[in-house]
Amino acid sequence: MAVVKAKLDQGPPNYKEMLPPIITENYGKWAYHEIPSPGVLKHVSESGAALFSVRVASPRLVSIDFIRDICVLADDYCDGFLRFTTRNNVEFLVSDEAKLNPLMDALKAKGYCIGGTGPSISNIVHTQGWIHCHTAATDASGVVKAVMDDLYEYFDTMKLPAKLKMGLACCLNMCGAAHCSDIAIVGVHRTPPVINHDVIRKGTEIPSLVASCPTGAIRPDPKNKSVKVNDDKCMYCGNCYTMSPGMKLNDARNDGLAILVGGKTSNARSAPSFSRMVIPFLPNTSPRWPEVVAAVRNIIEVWIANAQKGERIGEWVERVGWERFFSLTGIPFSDMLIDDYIFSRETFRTGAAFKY
Amino acid sequence: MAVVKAKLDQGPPNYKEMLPPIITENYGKWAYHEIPSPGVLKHVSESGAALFSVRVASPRLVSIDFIRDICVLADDYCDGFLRFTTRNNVEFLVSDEAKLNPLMDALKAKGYCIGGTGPSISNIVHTQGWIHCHTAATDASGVVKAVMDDLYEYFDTMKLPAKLKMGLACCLNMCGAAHCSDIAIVGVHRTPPVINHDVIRKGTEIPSLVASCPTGAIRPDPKNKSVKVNDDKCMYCGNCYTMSPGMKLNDARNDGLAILVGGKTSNARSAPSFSRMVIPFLPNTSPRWPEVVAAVRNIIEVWIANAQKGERIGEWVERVGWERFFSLTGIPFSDMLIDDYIFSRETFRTGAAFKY
Amino acid sequence: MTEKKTPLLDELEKGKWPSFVTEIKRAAVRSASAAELLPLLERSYRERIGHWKHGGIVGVRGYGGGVIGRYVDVPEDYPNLAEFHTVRLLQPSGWFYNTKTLRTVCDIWEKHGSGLTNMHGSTGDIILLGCKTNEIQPIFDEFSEAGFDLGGSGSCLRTTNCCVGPGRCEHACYDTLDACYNITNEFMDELHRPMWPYKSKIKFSGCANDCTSSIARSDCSVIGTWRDTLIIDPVAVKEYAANGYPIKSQVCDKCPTSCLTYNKETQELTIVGEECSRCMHCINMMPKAIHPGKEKGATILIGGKSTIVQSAFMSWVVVPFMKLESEDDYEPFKELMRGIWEWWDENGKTRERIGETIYRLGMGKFLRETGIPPVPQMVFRPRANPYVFWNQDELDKSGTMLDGSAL
Amino acid sequence: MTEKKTPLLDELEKGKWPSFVTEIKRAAVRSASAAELLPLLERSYRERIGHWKHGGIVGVRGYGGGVIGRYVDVPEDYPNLAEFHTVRLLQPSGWFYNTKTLRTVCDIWEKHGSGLTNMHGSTGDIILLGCKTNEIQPIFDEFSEAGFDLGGSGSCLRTTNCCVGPGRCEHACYDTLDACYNITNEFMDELHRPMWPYKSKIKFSGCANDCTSSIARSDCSVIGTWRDTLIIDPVAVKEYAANGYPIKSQVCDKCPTSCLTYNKETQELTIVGEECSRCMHCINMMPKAIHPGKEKGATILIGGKSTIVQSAFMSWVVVPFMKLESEDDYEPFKELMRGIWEWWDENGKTRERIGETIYRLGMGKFLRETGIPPVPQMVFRPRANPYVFWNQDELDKSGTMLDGSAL
Ligand code: SRM
Ligand code: SRM
Ligand code: SRM
Ligand code: SRM
Ligand code: SF4
Ligand code: SF4
Ligand code: SF4
Ligand code: SF4
Ligand code: SF4
Ligand code: SF4
Ligand code: SF4
Ligand code: SF4
Repeated sequence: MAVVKAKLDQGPPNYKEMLPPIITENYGKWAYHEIPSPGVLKHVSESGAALFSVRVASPRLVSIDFIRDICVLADDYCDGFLRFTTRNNVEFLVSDEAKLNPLMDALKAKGYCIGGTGPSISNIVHTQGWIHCHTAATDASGVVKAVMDDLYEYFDTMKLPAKLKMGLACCLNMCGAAHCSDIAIVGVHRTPPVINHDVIRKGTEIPSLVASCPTGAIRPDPKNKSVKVNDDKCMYCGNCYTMSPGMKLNDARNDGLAILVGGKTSNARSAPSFSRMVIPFLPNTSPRWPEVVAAVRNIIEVWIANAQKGERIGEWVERVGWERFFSLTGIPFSDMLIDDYIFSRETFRTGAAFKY
Repeated sequence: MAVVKAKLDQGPPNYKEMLPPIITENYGKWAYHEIPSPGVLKHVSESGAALFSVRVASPRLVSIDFIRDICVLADDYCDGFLRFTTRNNVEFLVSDEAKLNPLMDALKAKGYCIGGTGPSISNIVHTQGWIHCHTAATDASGVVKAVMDDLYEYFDTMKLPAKLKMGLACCLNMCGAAHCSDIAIVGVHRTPPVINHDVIRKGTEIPSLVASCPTGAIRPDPKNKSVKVNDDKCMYCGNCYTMSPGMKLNDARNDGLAILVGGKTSNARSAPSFSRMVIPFLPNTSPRWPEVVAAVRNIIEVWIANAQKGERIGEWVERVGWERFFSLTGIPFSDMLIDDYIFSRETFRTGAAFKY
Repeated sequence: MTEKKTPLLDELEKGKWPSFVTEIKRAAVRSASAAELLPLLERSYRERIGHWKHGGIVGVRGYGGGVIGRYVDVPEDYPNLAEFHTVRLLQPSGWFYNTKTLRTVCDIWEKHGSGLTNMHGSTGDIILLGCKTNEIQPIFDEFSEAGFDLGGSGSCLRTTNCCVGPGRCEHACYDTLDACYNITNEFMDELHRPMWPYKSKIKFSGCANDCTSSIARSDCSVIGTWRDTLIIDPVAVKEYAANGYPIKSQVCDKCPTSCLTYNKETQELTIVGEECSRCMHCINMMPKAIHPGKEKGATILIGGKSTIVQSAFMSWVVVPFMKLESEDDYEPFKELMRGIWEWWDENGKTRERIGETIYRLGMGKFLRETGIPPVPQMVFRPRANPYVFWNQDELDKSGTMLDGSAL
Repeated sequence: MTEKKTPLLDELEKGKWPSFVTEIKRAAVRSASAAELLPLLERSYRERIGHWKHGGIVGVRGYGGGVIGRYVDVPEDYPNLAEFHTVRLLQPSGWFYNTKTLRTVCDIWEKHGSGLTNMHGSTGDIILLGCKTNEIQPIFDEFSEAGFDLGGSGSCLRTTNCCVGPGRCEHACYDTLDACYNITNEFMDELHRPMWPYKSKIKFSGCANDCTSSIARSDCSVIGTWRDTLIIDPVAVKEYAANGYPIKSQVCDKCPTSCLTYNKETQELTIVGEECSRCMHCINMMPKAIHPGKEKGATILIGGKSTIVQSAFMSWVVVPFMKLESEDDYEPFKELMRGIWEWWDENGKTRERIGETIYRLGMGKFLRETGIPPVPQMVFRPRANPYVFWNQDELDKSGTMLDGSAL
């Protein structure tokens, strides 16, 4: 047991201590950047100083060994500094241009993956899955690995029409912020909760549980001191399960993954937009989810073949029309893809102009 | 009392009997049209036959004398045929080109207004108002008359950027379909219903009355055998008044008019769109509503000055942005204009790109 | 109280636009009620408030609607307006008239009513504005004898209407006048005997210009369109070019799908047919040179309505293309509407328009239960949320592969 | 049961992308729990179902969150995973590290936990994945000593994060790293002691590229912008031109406001400053030649969140422009947030994110009660319905003229 006395509320470590000297010196004075090669950013300061950042893929779920390994590299080539990105990649911060190629060679020799800059696919923002979360409808890291293995050619090159930002969430809570990704992979349940009355009787506040259901599918069952679910109203969202472990949703035979497409968060050119569901369900075929891999690949290839330079997936689809997206990708359309929740009305085609 | 025996369900008069010979002969064979002068349409058939339609303004609320007058003209110049338009104008159907100018001269001599074709302002679709409706917050015909007098120069010319379709509804029921007009004038109440408990006790089904309120502002008041209204929740929609005459909404000191802008229903170029509120309230200054007249004129003049050729008002505003609409027109913005009803979310600026 | 002077209303006889006040004054010459309407309206103009109230139900034998009962709230002051009901008459398709018919309307109305009308009401009817209760049946009887019938009011199919269509428009993709006439006749019972949760309207427009504004103003919008590619007449294009018409800037640049290309050198206009969304813009701009395709029909849209209760809705696509060329083609449309109304009748709450019922219960449920096949044309874009309902009975409890086979 | 072979997981060591399975195997060498995670996960891969459950609350003295309790549902088979809690640590701004700090993390975690981490969690924390209940306090104590603090969990302010900003980006319009650090420190109590209706997040992006995706992933999005006109360097423009860069097609034609004009002859790029919406596109395309304006600051947006309960929301504008240049400028931001949270705390239901509360009660009410002035920048477009609430007390019961004066 540690005997030290903890300090409360001291906040995060001070970032100032984490910055390499070149950044401290040129802080806020960066003039422009270039991408000399895939995975390498060159930022040039008003002072003329140049910082090279080498972006390296991370599985995100890493051991301390991984961290110690990259520390060694950072010590050798980066004065002991590195950073992680908002997509969980590692960025080696090279202030001495002479060390750039040696670093790259060392990285390649050790099997690190360099890429993810410019019009490429970067890491997939993702979540816990079967590794650590109780509500997961699928695994996170495994699907990401399978998909990225397949799409690797678009990680270490910059030949896409635009950036491709993917997100994966292992349940409808959507921790992976998949709701605004170019391509989102979302774990979905398809069956109503299986009620464990004992668990509910023991530890659940029934009114809160009833209130938690967005569709009003849960009613109190006073006789049983538990609740009942109207299966027809249930949309398998998992809100009740978050409230009570007695409402188990996981279902090995019916859980799976949905694909959503066309979201973005940048304001460049077009406003941020939500991803839209195009495939309501694909099976949970661990360990390598071939159906998901194939579905994602198909969408990307059709996008590449049809988009204009600079067009994100959603921008391309909005230009050609969603009806055209379905005809070009060959993905079947169904009533499942038509919104029937709160803001559904805005998605209905209130116009007589469309394509076949 | 008539002694004839009525036939039930015989349906509308047969339109075939109402068509002038030139139409019967060229039915479905029209090849193209031209607009030789404002208010005159020339439709040419594949057969070469030409039909001239002369569009004449109607106050819509007309006496049988008016109808008899136009019948005389139709007999003289149109073989006894005429029609009305979806905007309640009269169209004289001239099959003999030699009669076109004489008809025009006769019309002008008698003070009829010819116009409303092409990029012009046509008649304002409108409703009953104080003439005949119990829920009216303003008069309909009077406002239309005042506004059209002012805008007359745009009725008998074709110098606007595009068609301008106006609608007026005298209450939120919006019979005038004002909700999708380039400019909509809508009668609005601003105070909660004044309850007449006697009337409610006599003739009202209380549960239906309670259910009729979209905001849940009405509660039963069993003690009183009547209802109570939570004033804070009331949005003065008039639903309750439609259900019961005991919920009077009309309020001479507080009723008035709102202006909405930018709707359309055609699919040409852009999808049909709703009108958007830009002025929540203007006073009910009968007999000539100068504030409404000035507000409409201002919007139109700013549109003319800023729109591209062919741009409907809504298309123009969507191109330059609603924030720019307010700065260009000088109309003050307020929280009243921000949606807070069911589909509000879609109107919020979920993006960081905008103009000042 | 019934002061004859109307200084406020007189203001509305000034100006260029035709004056409804003048019209009331003309009717007032021969009608006591029209004569009393003037001072009543003057009073409303002075007080800035209306003086009408709804009250007892009025009507005609054998019908459930078609007359709007109206009573002045100060009958002591305006005895001739104590009852001042409106009669709605079905108009002929496209509001075409021969003068004989119009004069018949005037004659009967002169005899029994105020002599005031709306030509027309915004739903489309001939509106006979202001009569006494005991005149209603005689009015109906005489109009019926003359070949007229009542329009709709109440929770029923309302009076339909249609654009001028093939009667005088080169764009018409189906016969709006005939479809409206035929279909209205089919649904006489639905129109005359209210029995639904709320009102329901149909409007017929011959093309996507939607000159009846059907998309905003009717629960069912029937909008003409075509299935193949629009037709470009190269000779006529050259004529436009010769006349200096700005084809590129006014036509091609504003085509929403950018599928039109104009070659200035050769003066040729070409189209990528499958990318055209049939918005009508280019046809509107160059009616002599561009025409709808040959395979014509209509798009059926559902749900349009005004703002009460759940907000205004515009109709949305439920059948992208339906042939409407002959009476035989009307049959599937009628079947469709029967099915839709039946579903609404079963599921709708009182005062809930069909669009609101579908919104509340979901398009998916609506489509499944009416048997209308889902297609991407129904939506601008798919759902953004993942809240899909799965039919538990249909669920392949073993999971499905991308190719549809079981796990 | 705890079979050592993991044939399914081994499949995930193939392929080019780095393998998390390899990482678990590495950690397994020294950690019994990591070693047991492999067969448990293999089982999940075989059965296609997870094996975690939530259970008792775990935590640290003086804190209300920061640790996620997790228990395997078959502890008999996986005793080392019976307790497998996650500790969230606040990361340094921009995820910058010196190797010493990182090694400290590794050392403490090696001692007390599984040796597995997420670098980082999707909210931003350093995630220490898997430890026993009785290790939590010691872990905290040692990390605290080493200069770390817990991140957020539960109904509190969650761990904030920010883009790399001025640390390495020429686009940064305010100091994201400092703002994030300073503001996070200000709200330590809100972050560590859950007391709100639900979670609340803040993310800081230096410009409208929004590299933290703040608009989708945080209740409050602070997005850098500028108030004046962007700056064009004409010399640099000519350089792009000389290199054959397609300025017109890639930059001007894709400017959403069409406010950029390129003159091919003179190689000059000009802007109509007031029409620019600051979308960043042209700056992104020509970072050497186009730069944000001089009057820099941030737009504050509220309401972003994921799909539970009322649908996913994106944040929307509440303050179009706020200066954020110095610590003094942070004060108004902090005040704003305090006011907003207070309003939410009073009005929000349990498990209702702030965006949902505002949606339910209306933007108007929110603005009036928080005193934030309404501006058109808050909306894409005004309301389509006429359902305006009027404050009955403020109502000028005599009506108002267009110019604001009383009737
Ligand atoms: C390092 C990082 C910020 C950080 O603090 O970690 C970053 C860094 C840069 N971003 Fe970003 N962005 C980063 C995540 C994002 C995100 C968020 C995300 O990926 O989840 C977005 C919003 C995504 C979206 O719109 O859905 C984002 C949208 C952009 C854009 C707008 C792209 C667009 O056209 O829509 C640009 C501009 C550009 O690339 O032209 C941009 C540009 C840049 C620049 C060029 C800025 C600069 O001048 O330094 C940086 C290099 C980009 C590159 O890799 O090509 N960055 N960038 C993040 C790298 C993540 C990664 O490992 O791949
Ligand atoms: C007569 C009428 C149909 C009828 O059955 O009565 C009619 C007739 C024609 N319309 Fe229309 N429209 C008529 C109401 C409408 C409406 C509905 C309305 O006004 O309430 C609309 C939809 C309004 C909207 O979008 O909000 C309408 C949207 C159009 C459009 C599309 C305009 C646009 O660019 O958005 C065209 C095409 C054009 O003019 O270029 C069009 C074109 C035409 C043409 C040129 C069609 C033709 O080739 O014959 C006709 C002459 C137009 C003119 O006046 O310039 N018509 N037209 C209606 C005349 C009303 C009036 O008295 O003014
Ligand atoms: C007469 C007319 C206005 C006019 O001057 O033209 C009219 C008049 C009335 N409408 Fe309407 N509506 C008339 C066309 C419309 C239209 C336009 C259309 O049909 O194209 C609409 C908008 C489209 C729609 O259907 O939504 C319309 C939407 C309403 C509504 C709101 C319905 C909704 O769902 O939002 C109500 C309220 C109600 O039904 O209780 C309403 C109710 C009424 C009532 C019956 C008011 C009442 O509760 O008693 C009005 C009777 C006035 C009177 O004294 O005659 N009226 N009403 C129109 C019918 C004339 C005709 O038959 O030709
Ligand atoms: C660990 C993490 C996923 C990851 O692997 O990165 C995570 C994990 C969980 N999230 Fe999350 N969320 C995580 C980031 C997010 C994000 C992304 C973000 O913050 O940028 C979101 C979407 C943005 C948002 O806040 O809406 C997110 C939206 C949710 C939601 C849905 C909230 C909503 O209003 O829609 C829930 C459900 C809930 O709160 O009950 C949730 C709930 C959970 C719980 C606590 C599940 C539960 O009910 O017990 C998960 C615990 C898993 C575990 O075993 O540790 N998590 N969660 C992320 C936190 C790491 C960190 O602190 O850095
Ligand atoms: S997305 Fe769902 S399953 Fe995945 S980590 Fe978040 S809450 Fe857990
Ligand atoms: S899963 Fe969602 S919809 Fe189904 S019962 Fe639980 S809370 Fe309700
Ligand atoms: S808009 Fe309102 S007041 Fe006017 S006619 Fe229709 S229901 Fe009556
Ligand atoms: S006016 Fe509308 S909101 Fe007010 S009480 Fe009546 S029905 Fe409810
Ligand atoms: S809707 Fe089309 S077919 Fe009908 S009148 Fe208008 S333009 Fe002609
Ligand atoms: S109809 Fe519309 S979409 Fe089709 S080519 Fe013409 S302008 Fe383009
Ligand atoms: S959000 Fe803007 S300032 Fe921050 S890293 Fe991205 S591009 Fe740079
Ligand atoms: S920032 Fe965007 S809107 Fe402004 S000039 Fe550049 S591309 Fe156009």
